Amino acid sequence: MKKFINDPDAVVDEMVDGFLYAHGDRIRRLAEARTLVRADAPVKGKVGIVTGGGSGHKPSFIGYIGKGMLDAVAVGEIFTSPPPGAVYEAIKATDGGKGVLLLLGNYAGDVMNFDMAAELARGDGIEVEQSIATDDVGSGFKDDKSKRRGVVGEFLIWKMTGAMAERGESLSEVKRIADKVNQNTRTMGVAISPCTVPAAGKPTFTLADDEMEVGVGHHGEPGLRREKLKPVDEIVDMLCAEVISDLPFKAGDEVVTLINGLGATPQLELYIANRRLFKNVTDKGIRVYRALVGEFFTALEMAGFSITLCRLDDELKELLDAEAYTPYFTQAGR
Amino acid sequence: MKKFINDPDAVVDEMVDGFLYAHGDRIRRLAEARTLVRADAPVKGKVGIVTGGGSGHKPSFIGYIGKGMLDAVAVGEIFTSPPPGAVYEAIKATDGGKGVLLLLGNYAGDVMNFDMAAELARGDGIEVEQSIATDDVGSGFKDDKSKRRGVVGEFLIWKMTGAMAERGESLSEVKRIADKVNQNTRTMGVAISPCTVPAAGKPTFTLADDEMEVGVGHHGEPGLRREKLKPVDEIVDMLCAEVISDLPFKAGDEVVTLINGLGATPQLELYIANRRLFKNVTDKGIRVYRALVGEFFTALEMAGFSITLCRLDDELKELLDAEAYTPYFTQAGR
Amino acid sequence: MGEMHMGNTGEVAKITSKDVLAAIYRMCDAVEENKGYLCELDAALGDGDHGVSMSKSFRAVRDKLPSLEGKDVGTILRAVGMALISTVGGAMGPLFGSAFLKAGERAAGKQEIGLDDIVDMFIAGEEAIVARGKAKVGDKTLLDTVHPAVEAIKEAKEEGLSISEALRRATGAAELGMKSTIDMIARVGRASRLGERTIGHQDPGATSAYIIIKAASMPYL
Amino acid sequence: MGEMHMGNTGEVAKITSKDVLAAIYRMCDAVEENKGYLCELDAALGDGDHGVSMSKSFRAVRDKLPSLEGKDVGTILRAVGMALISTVGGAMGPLFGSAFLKAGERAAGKQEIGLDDIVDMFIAGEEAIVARGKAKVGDKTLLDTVHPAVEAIKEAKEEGLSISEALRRATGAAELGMKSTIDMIARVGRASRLGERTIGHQDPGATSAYIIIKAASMPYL
Ligand SMILES: Nc1ncnc2c1ncn2[C@@H]1O[C@H](COP(=O)(O)OP(=O)(O)O)[C@@H](O)[C@H]1O
Ligand SMILES: Nc1ncnc2c1ncn2[C@@H]1O[C@H](COP(=O)(O)OP(=O)(O)O)[C@@H](O)[C@H]1O
Ligand SMILES: [Mg+2]
Ligand SMILES: [Mg+2]
Ligand SMILES: [Mg+2]
Ligand SMILES: [Mg+2]
Repeated sequence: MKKFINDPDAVVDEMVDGFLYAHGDRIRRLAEARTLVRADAPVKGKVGIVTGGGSGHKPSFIGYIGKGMLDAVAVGEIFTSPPPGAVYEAIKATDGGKGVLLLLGNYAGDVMNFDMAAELARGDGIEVEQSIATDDVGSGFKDDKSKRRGVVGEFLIWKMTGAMAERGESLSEVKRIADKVNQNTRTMGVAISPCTVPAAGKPTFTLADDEMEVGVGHHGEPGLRREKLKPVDEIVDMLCAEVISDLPFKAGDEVVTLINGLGATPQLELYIANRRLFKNVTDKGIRVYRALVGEFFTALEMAGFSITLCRLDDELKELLDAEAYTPYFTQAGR
Repeated sequence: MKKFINDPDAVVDEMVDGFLYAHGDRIRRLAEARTLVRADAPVKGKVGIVTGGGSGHKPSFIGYIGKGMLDAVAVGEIFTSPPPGAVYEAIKATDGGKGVLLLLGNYAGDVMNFDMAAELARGDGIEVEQSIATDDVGSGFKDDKSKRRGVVGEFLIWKMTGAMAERGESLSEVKRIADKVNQNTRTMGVAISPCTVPAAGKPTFTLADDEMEVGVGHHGEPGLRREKLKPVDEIVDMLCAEVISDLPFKAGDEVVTLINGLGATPQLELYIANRRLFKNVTDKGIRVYRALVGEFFTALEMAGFSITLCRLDDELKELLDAEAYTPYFTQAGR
Repeated sequence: MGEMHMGNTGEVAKITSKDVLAAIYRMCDAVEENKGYLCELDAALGDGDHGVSMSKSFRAVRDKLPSLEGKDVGTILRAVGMALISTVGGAMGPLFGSAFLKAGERAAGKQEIGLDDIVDMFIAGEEAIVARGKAKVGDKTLLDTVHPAVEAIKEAKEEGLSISEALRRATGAAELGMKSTIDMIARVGRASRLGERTIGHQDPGATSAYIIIKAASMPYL
Repeated sequence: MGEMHMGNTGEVAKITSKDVLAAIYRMCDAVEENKGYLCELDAALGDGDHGVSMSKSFRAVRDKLPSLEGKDVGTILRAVGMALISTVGGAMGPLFGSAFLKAGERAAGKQEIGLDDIVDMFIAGEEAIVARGKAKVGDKTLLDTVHPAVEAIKEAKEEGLSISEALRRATGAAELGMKSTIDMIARVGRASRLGERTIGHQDPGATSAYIIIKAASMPYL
């Protein structure tokens, strides 16, 4: 394991310190738990948007705390759901009187810990709702899509849900947007090299020099199958076929496309993939409203990428384009 | 070589296509050469800011095209200076009547190609000046710092020089800022794994499992020495010692610090490094005005990072904080 | 540490709060010893962190133990449960944490427990795991270890056996249960997405449940 | 292609524009063959791309060649120079490009060149390289190949030797010059930052200059 770390068990605490040295003007840490919140939380008259999960996904989750996106993040150990207490403190710190929406990925640990936190907060009389992301086509379950993992689609959920909350809408309206984005979003990824959880010290999987894992999860979970590595155009064609047919996306639809690098894959390669993604989508008569390319939700130093399509209507377009001010996604209106 | 590419010789052209599919609303390609410019170039009454260099450094250079930063970028092959024609077209496309400033790193190829372009443009009667970045302490030359490589310090030069140009200042004033930032900026980096130029097919260097290259260049050029890998705190201490003593930065100085990931190093690790950087700098009585952490100037999939310090005065602080709207650095005033 | 907290051996009729504390120390040691092994199991089925989460969780438990000397069984178990749900999270925090919290409720105020109490506590623990995780027996989770152990200890009580014999049976049943997960298809949790490819791999959560039950029962085996 | 463009062999007094075109084809082939080798040399001293840049540059040159059939020597060499500076850039574009452009100026309009012209062209090429790169002999660059070659061909002319003999001498001097870079410390370019660690490595630019001179002279050697 070749990493720039000190104590493998202290990586998350040390990372949080370093993060606050960089972004402490807009984000603060709660005293009660390892929970980071917008400096100005709670924002009165606004639904609080709380998320959280395991660490190692930078810029997710904490890189998206700020106006127009997230109010608070409960920070777990590497790839490990945060405990209920961290989520509970997040809820209390961000309730501006209109309730709090919990956004999470569909992982047993997150579901249970967020559930416990929601129970605690409801006990305090805070209105709490949840929306669980399930965008990963690579996790299978064609027959019961609610069982799928949530992956980088969560970024789109945060963006649009955060914009909805910023407008001062009600908790149920804000939750409606989170569910709507999730229902219209599909992702699938591939990996060509693994990542290593520092405290475990060993790569999560091994691949031969000419192999790729198709449908990989963003913690290195095995995907749908292993295949020989192919030219990226063929990989993108394959991912597009699975993603497009799943919703299905149809001619006349308008979408935001997203290519997410999983960590070690150079942006150069992501843009080469974007070139082919654009062709695939437009060839099907689907209109690309916006194309996002970059690292939005990584898996430590895994080499790989995913493609995401999210179907938009006028309501979602407006929310996607709304202002946002966070360390890793700033958009001053368009 | 495990990469998401098609033809190794076509990577840059395909990347540019994919980039324009994502950012074509604000950036366009010239017909005459592989040169990307702000959609609204030339901006009347503003000095044109032109840079360029080899590809493989994403988000540099093209990710910083936009209001408040760069007007045009001449796009070279991977790690290879662009030809004079691409720079010459960039100059012609961005001259808004106040002349054009060429910003480049101190590499023989870039210096010669930009020189040739400047000669051509001056022949057309366009006022052209140059400023050459030399921030890399890791390239040695304690006795003649003008011979050093330019590395991620270029990002800071683009930011502040771009802001100065946006104000409508004269070419000589804008050049003064570029030179001033360069004179006050020092960088040094380490790498623990190499990168592979697609057309070459082989890693640029090899390191043992417990080794790091100290002072590495951002094309994988050998640095000052090889050492055993150490805990990141010790690495940061070492880099800080070299960088701080070089200018030297002194108690009472105010600086912007920058930690730049070279490609495959997770942001988690960069923030752990930032924690220690902050301590080193403040222990010396130097004030951290802002701390930037992320990938600003990469070397394909190299694993490694660098630290940069840039001494600020009131003039530079204002320029650093000025608005910028580019694909990879957006700042809506602070 | 090991020696000091070994507790009683041989046939016993009562277990003291001191014995319980000793049992928790043994759990902490056993989890730490198996950290790497649990990660390996999880790498095949999930994200490879199970040993790390368990180890961090039980280190947090261990840190609490000195302050629990002399406390009653209920207090000790609830403190363990709180440490589990407060520190790390993961899937194990809520599952093991809820189990200890609920078991602790059944032993509230008791300085000594008999087999009746122990059976009650096992039942409460299993109920908590089901309530929290909504898994069923056969889903390839820690429930496949816990459920047969609870059934075995209930039977032992009905047959009027000693605590030692009852724990022996529970541990044996837990081991069989753990091994039974090898042939199962995961139906819940991260591994469920692998479907049939989970066959042939022992479930990490089922394994750590066995490690914990065995460590607790050790002196009585 | 190779066979077709071999040009004359043996002692010759004149070189036609057709011969020059053939020489350029040979250069393109030689650069392509040595692509990997040149990258390896550059990996030790620089950024490992020298072979790639040279190969891309000379592929661009090759693409221009069919349109140059029948053109005069000056036009051919200027077109080669333009292709070199227009396509890839790098350090080689301006250096080799300027050399061909300047050499081409000296042969403007000529369908045939003699040794006088060739010497003139060599001198112009070297001057262009110095003017562009500002390196000195001994700095461990392609100049350490080019300069001794130019000196040798000048001498050969003064001694009244044939074109073949002059090119033979120039190629021999170029080879020695290339090899002399092994013991040098790089003073300019990317490699200069390595200081003494550049000793023991042959300069990639000096190597490609030799490859080009040798390929041009091949039929006369
Ligand atoms: N809903 C559930 N009910 C019971 N046990 C579960 C459930 N979900 C997961 N598990 C258990 O969790 C174990 C994985 O734990 P761990 O690796 O620590 O968490 P994660 O999957 O979040 O990384 C599985 O082996 C399984 O036994
Ligand atoms: N100023 C210069 N003058 C002459 N030759 C130079 C100069 N700078 C570099 N070179 C030559 O360039 C070669 C490296 O070329 P190349 O690898 O293609 O460019 P880069 O260094 O930009 O990657 C060196 O081996 C050296 O011979
Ligand atoms: Mg996990
Ligand atoms: Mg180069
Ligand atoms: Mg796990
Ligand atoms: Mg080179």
